[in-house]
Amino acid sequence: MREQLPALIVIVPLLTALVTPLIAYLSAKLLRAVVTGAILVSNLSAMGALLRVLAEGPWHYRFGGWAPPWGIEYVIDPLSGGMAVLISFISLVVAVYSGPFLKEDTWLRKGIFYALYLLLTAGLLGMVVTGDAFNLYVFLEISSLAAYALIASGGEKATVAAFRYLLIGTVGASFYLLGVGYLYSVTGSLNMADLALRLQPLTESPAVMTAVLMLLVGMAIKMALFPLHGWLPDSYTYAPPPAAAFISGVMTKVSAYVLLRFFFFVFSAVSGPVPAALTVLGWAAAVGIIIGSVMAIAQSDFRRMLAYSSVAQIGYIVLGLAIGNMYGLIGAVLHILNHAVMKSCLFLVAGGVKWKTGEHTIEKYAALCRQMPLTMGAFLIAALSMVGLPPTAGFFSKWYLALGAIEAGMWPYIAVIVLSSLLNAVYFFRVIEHVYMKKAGPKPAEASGSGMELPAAMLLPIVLLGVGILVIGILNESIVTQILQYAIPGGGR
Amino acid sequence: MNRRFGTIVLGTAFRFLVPFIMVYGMYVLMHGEYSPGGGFQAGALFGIAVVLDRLVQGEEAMLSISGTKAVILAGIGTFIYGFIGVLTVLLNGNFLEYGVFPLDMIEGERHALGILGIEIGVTICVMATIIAIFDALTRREEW
Amino acid sequence: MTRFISFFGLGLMTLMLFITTSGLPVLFDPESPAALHVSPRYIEKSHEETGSPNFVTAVLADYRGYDTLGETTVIFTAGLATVLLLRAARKDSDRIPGGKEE
Amino acid sequence: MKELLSQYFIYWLILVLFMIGPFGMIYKKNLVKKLMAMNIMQVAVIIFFLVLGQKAGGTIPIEIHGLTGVEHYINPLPHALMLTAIVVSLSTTGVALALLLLIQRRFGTLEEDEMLRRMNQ
Repeated sequence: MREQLPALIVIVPLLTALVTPLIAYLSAKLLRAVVTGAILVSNLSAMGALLRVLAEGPWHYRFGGWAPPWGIEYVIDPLSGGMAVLISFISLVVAVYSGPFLKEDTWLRKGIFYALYLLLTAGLLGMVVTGDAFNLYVFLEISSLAAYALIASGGEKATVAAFRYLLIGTVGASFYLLGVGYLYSVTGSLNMADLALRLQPLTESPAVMTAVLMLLVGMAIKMALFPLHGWLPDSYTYAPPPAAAFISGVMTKVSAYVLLRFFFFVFSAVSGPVPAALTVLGWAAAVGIIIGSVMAIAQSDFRRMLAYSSVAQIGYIVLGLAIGNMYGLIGAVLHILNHAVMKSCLFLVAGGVKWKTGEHTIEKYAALCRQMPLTMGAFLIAALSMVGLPPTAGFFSKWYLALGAIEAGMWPYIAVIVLSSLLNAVYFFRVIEHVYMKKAGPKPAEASGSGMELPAAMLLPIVLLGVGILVIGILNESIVTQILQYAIPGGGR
Repeated sequence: MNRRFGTIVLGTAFRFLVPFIMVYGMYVLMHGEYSPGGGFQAGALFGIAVVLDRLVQGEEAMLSISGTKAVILAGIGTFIYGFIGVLTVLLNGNFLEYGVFPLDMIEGERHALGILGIEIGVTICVMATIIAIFDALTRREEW
Repeated sequence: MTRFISFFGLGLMTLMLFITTSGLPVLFDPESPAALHVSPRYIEKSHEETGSPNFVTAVLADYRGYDTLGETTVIFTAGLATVLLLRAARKDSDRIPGGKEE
Repeated sequence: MKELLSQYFIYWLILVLFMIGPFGMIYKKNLVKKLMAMNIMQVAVIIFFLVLGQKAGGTIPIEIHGLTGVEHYINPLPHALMLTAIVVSLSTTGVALALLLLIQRRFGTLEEDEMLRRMNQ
């Protein structure tokens, strides 16, 4: 069975999702255990695969036993293995968290919610570990469809947000597919490694240039890069809290990963249109960082503020790709990890506050530090990490980005990083001030009856992610030297 | 769609038509290897047969499956597909490697058997999904 | 203003797409890369290897069978999504169970 | 010019169809029209792949007894891929229609401006 680990990463959540409605129909109590168990198995397989890959080098798994250019293969290397561990971990945490939110629902709604959640997880995992360009599209659509439905289940406004996301997301996916079509037309292959090989003599071909453009636009739409971010704020704001936490945490990052995979592994020959595309990306990211941060300052709804902050943060990742040297790429990948943990943690906090007080506006966060000390502690850590203060994880990814920018001599990018840190500080300290400094409003904290500030199933994930941010921050050096160093192109073994 | 809208002519005509559609679906499923066709097309035909029956007969439809049950059925259909993959894994092959079935056949026939198995899964899934979507779109009393 | 910029951007993109068609293989060319690289094996060997004289079925269900599992899952997802939205929606879906009333 | 036309004109047609998608998405205010623009875009991609699979002098990719040789059959891979893409497109459209139905029930309109106005009331 050990040889089957790469397949298990995706297959276990996928197949569990298929029988989830049946399980919900038979026994709603069993449901959560089964779902959590499936994601746990997936997470353990991903960890096992990653450990083996770190020891022995990339691992290829052939579906149906067919050799790569003809069949589909999964490729686990340190980068995709690390991403798989990250995705399944966040998914596991949020699955635990989602329990109380669904308590009062019918078996049908519960079953479908969990099935879609598992499909979203499986889709994102499949996108990360696959070595086949078309297989990536199929899993992209699985994850996207599940995400549309999950977002739409959040209420009236969420329906409109989900519809808009569906239209724009499908346009993005079509761009991606047409890009793959262009690549197929000039190479005749769909396997990524084979594509990389066969594209080498073709870097000047106009068709390849168009393919680069198509993939760029498609993935930029999917990851909400600045001029194409229109769908993101509404979707994140109105999605139900568990879905929002998971989608905001990993979904856009997976698209960024796909961009990284294509630009630095498939189009690895650095002549031709790729550097030009990266320059354009870099400027779009820089403008996006500033505009996203400024828009975040203007918001009064906590979730909408986080959504605009996501637009800014995805800019950091793309900025790292645009810098393109070793430090830049390490910064980008490290920021994928950090931002996934931080943003999930913040959205979990937002959901917890909504649970407790029923409110989302920042004003209502006043003096919550008494009522919810642990939750607000996690929030404080996550917020400081978003700003980028040293012991937390967020500092180190920005540090690597800045190092990369200095090495490449790209001074405007450094100015953008520093300026955006200040802007981040402005909007997060506003919330921190409300939480810790403000006196409680007219309504005194009526020593709420249930002794716990939140149900344990919700509190545990929040605290876990909050601690996780600190741990990543403290262990950042070993993460970089043990995993990321081999994950980035040119550093592999 | 709980109310029948068929007149007696429509009702009689469709009562004849539905079995033929189902037989045709069966043919498309079984013959998918040799001619255009396969699980998706067969599933669509089966789904159409059930939907037609529901449209014409309304409440009295013989092939009535409710939308919620249909979703479960769709999951099971896809699970059959996945389960064949799991079976090949348990037989020490890779996922969906049909060649490992311990049957006394030549390589090609084992693959053909595997293909037929997954096509059945696909058929059930597509049929059930069409019914589920039809049911969700037409049922209004809960609103 | 935004409309003008987006029109300009899309127009530029369309123009570029038209210019770069010259990089694509000529229509119906039997010598195109797509016809020469991966697909010949499907045509030559699939009957022997998969027992199916229909090459499309062989590719769909065997060589790239995993894609088809994904495809079936997509249909299943669509069915789930439709039923969730139309049959299983909460009447007051903005409220959270257990949370305080707004 | 004539040669160019015979060699590439279908690509141009496909690109026109494809660009209807983004243009329609921006300039049409009716949600159903936007959905149609999206569908046209997906169909354009499907046609693009099928055109790639076509060969002059090739027949359908089902083995005919006695006829062997790669050049006699068109490329089956794009057909298999596009079966998947068609199904994906169908699923997306299905979910989009369900969402439209919900929007119509809740806001009573499918015009974007009107909908946004009612949403912000």
